[in-house]
Amino acid sequence: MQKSTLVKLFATAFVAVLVASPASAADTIKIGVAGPHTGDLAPYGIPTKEAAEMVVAEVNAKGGINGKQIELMIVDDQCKPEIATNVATKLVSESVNIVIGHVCSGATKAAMGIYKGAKLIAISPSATNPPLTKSGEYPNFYRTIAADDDQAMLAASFATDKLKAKKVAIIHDKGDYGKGFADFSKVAIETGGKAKVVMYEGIQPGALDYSAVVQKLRSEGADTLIFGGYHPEASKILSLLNKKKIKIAFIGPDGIKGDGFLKIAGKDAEGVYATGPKDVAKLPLNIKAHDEYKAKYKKEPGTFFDQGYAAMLAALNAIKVAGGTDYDALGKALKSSSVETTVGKIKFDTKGDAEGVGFSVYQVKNGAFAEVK
Amino acid sequence: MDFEYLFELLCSGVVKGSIYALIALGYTMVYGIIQLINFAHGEVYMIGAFVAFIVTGVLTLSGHSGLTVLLLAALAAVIYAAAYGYTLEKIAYRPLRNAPRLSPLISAIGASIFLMNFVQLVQTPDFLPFPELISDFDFMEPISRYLSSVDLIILIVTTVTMIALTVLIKYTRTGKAMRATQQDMIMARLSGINVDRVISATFIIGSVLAAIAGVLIASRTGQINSAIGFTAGLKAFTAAVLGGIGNIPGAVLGGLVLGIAETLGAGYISSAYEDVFAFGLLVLILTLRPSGLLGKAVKQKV
Amino acid sequence: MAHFKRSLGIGLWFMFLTLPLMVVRVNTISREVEWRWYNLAWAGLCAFVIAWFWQFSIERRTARRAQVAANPHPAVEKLSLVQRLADDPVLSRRLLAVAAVVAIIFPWLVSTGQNFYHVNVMVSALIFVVLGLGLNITVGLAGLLDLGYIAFFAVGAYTYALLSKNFDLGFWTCLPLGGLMSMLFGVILGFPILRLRGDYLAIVTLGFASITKIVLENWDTLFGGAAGIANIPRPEFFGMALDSRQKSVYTYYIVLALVAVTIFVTNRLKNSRAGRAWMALREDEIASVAMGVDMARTKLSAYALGAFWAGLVGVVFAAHNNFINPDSFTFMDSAMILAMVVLGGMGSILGVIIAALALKLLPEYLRAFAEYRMLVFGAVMVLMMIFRPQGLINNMRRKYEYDTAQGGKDNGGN
Amino acid sequence: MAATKGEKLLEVSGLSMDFGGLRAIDNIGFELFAGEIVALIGPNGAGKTTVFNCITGIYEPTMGDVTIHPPGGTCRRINGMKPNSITSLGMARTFQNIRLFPAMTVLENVMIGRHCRTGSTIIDAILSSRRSRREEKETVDKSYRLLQKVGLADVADEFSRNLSYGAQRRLEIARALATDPFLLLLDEPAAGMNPQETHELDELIVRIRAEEQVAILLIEHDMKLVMNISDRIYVMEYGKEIAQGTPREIKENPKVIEAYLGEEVHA
Repeated sequence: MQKSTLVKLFATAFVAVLVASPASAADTIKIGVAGPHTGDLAPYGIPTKEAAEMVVAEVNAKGGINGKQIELMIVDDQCKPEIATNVATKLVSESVNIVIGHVCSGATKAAMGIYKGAKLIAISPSATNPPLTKSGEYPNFYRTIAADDDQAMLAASFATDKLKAKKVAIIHDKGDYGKGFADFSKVAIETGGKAKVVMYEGIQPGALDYSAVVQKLRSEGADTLIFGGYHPEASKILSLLNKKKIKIAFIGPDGIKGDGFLKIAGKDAEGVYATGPKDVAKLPLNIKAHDEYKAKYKKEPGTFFDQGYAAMLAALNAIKVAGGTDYDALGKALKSSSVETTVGKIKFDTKGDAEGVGFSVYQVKNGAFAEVK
Repeated sequence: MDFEYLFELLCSGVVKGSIYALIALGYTMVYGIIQLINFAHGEVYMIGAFVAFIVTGVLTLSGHSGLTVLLLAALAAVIYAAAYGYTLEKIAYRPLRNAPRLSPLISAIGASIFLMNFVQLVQTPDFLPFPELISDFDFMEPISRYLSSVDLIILIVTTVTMIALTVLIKYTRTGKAMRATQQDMIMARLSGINVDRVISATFIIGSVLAAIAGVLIASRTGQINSAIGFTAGLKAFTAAVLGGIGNIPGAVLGGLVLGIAETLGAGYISSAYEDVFAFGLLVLILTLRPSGLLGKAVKQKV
Repeated sequence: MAHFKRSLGIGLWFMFLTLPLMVVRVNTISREVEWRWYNLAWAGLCAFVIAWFWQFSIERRTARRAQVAANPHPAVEKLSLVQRLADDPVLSRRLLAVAAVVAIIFPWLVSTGQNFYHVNVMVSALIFVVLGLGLNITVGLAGLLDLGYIAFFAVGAYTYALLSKNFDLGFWTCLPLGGLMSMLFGVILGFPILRLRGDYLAIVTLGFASITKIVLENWDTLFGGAAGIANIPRPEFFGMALDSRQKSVYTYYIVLALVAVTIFVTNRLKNSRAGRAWMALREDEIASVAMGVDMARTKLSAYALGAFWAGLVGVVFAAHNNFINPDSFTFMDSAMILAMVVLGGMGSILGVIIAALALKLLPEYLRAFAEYRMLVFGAVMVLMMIFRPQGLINNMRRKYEYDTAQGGKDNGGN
Repeated sequence: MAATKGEKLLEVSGLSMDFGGLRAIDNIGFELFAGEIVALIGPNGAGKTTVFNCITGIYEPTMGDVTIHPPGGTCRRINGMKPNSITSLGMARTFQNIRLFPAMTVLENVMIGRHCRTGSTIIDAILSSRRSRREEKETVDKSYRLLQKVGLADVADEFSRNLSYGAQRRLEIARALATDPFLLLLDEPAAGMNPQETHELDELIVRIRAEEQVAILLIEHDMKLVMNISDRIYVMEYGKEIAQGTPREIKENPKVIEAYLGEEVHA
């Protein structure tokens, strides 16, 4: 082996890596889609990706926006902050015009710092962490889902006012999302003063057994359980409650309001309350999107599909209204122009939360979620 | 002091401990014979549960129900877990029998990661609902707040398995061969024992136990996914070490101690720190008794 | 023919093994069973081909071992290309120089205008290079299987995050503090557990890592819980304001310097009194103590030093990402770093660097591969142990210089 | 390290070791004087290696005393001490089933022996301090000289796993000598060697005694070697000491002949 050959080899390989990045074309609008597409959180990211692809296919077929075709840059952040910063720089480097994502609040926070510096707007379908909008630190952040504290407030008032709860137990999965919901519920109940929080506990997600926490629930004599977390843990707890014949009202966040929960919890799900985005299943646009999805993928769309679809529509509408992809103009358009989406007619408030997106309480009746009026 | 609450917690702790014990037996047997932490044992447990899930799904959807489904699903789980355990040993461990100690351990971690992701890819990363294969017994009704029907079966199965295993190892030919191999592999081989076959048998027995545990636990928790093996395996292994690895009553004792400690810790302190209690206990016991509760201090041959 | 038959058998066996998992998929919502028979054909075919190769490889391996056993002084050991490169001092020095130059001009090669993605990716990769080299001290040199290495990384990252948030300490002050904090953590943990046997140590370190993560998650008043800590300042550059791109480039040089220092230190240590004692302990504990090596102290030093690097680079990690939460410190990350050390060749510096870069950069640039990444990792870890336990690059032992003549004269004794 | 001839170096009395209720060695006592080569013989399983392990700190004896009298030092009871501390006091050993460091070179194996005689720290190594450079050089030189002594200098840079059996045994001796012992414990140094190698070993041991001024305690099955080089012999059977004396006395001891029934004592 000649050393010169080797050096050449190295150099070629090196150059190959450099030119591997696709050249950017100015005549398309580039939209980044970021979320977990591999790994165990992929089920929360893939529906948004699929929604974005469906919207783009439709719009491009009709000739695009402002005469330009739309190009998606799909990046996988696995919900990990450190990967999120990398993919965020990738999107910035590829000079995308707007980002749909990220999906997890942690990854979103990590990425927002980079978008902020690059003056890039991100619309998340699912990052519900309140400070993202309410702290004012991220003026370029928007979301098509309501924040956790609104949801928690609703859950708390439902428990105390409708269910007349006196002793509330709160359990969470220690995650960003679940604990956030639990914390806000706790504050809301304590400030409301109508009920007492008799128990506040975190559980280890994925653990084999939650008997101890369920027994504690009984020994504290709680009449209502507010649960912050996702459906696997919720259904494990419900199954134990039933096995141990504990009668208690169960209220969960939108993380359990889905087919995944109904499927896993089975008959244990009956009677469970869950807060969730306002019922949008009857909206014509929503029906259309779902039908198309079912025709294409032969299954029901997954979590955050509606929100992802809506985020995409909102983004495209803003680009159309702004007549381009200028940062300030886009921001103005998002805040001023209402658009019909899969989650209703929305526009964004000054902080970036969607107006017109709200929560309702649902209850499982005969194996399906029905809105509690 | 609320004694009823304490009693409830103890019951749960014992059930949880039995679950750990059932999986821990497989770890302990393998370790006893070839001094290897079979990291992929938890994955065999997971595969057992998945096979049971698939068989139940197919059978239920084609209109069968009841005991037939349970038996067929359990049988399939047991057969497949045994087959996976056997293959795993042949591929990932046997070529490394005389390698430095770290090599098979790393190979085991690799096998564990591989199997977990394999199932995730060919099946799903989602949680799947595991059907309730064991229906509630009426006679359990009065004490259901302490012990459910599945719990009872878990307790019975663990007890029976432990006794059967002890008998097997004490009195049968295979058992004697196992003990001989455990003592001294080279001498066992010289005295005409087919060591390879003994090791395969150990993996098969361990895997069968894991599959039984998989089916029972999945029907208790009502859900499975590709990651359950790792979590359960980790705890079960902790239990095995706690009780003194290589020691069969030790695995059961370790499981019980771990289960009770976790449940009491969760019940009286905070369930958020459950794993801290478990691993804290492990460190504490290993510091005081480096060979575990029932483990004999092994003098290394010099 | 025998090979063919065996491979056929193995193919069939794997078709049986994968039958339920790969063929049947039960959809519980639509209550349908999906039969994917084509997968079975694939599984059988792949198993057949792999079994074929496997048998040849195992035979070759056995033959090679037999050859080594028969002829213990091979005149020329067959070495791979990389190996020969690594051995040739002139060539490797030149290559090193080229690599160093490329590394230094890298940011200017790849980042133009807004485009600093490659720099950012490289920073993440280099962070893992340092982690790999740090774990290499613990696992590769001293043979202590640490499955919770990521915990030390977390200690470093949180040290910086908390000190900068609460006490306004700068990056450069925190860099050594993070390392020292990690090291302290390592010493405290190492004290009770290092006398445990190798495999017990593995499980206990794993346990410690999960405890660390749980504490980070639960103690939210101090550590921010699962929500993490946001807005961690980036490294400051003599008080000058830098834009995102400049900051990335600056961080790149910091972590590059860190890599250089790590290489330098590891290299010095490898051929020192301490390094030899680590390796001796790795090879045979009883023989080492019988030769006068203090086991507790030697192990502790390796463990703590490994922890030190993780803490150091944890600070860089926190500064680079501006945001940390416990999700970045899972068992899978520990396993990934371990894989780097194993694949690179335990104890080999060059090997670990190549493996770390490969494991971090390949998935980044080959997105399609991402889904299969962990699957391939697992398989490669097993295969590596069986067919190339020494890793990509053998850990070359230094040839010491000694004065043969002097020894000859002095043959009479001392 | 020089000891005057005849000075007592090691004294073992009432040494017993139990393994889970089984008494492996029972009430063993012997002593060893400077300049001596003493052999410990007995049938397989007699407990000879266990005696070694108790003396060198690998096991902590159940009962009894092991006392050493380092030349020029104070006498110390060493049971219960850690093996590395005992080695630093001046006793080094080899192993029955060779325990080298296979992935280290021959020279490095010997250099490990110098560990307890050097003291440069990690910091020294990183900064390449004067102390560390000096010690490194001394270590290399001394180790190389020892390799020359045992005839392995030409394979100094080979991996130790590539050496032949006999060479590995000699390397173990060199490694033990590198710790500057006043007492060398050899556990079956001739096992697995051919007659030619055994003969060379015979000479090597005698030469080492002379040149390095160490006393040697030896476990060996090769009776020819034992009878040739030992000054005194202790015989063990089933964990008990059954005889002691000069080679001539041992050869004629009826108890020993009985213990070795069928084996070649008169070789």
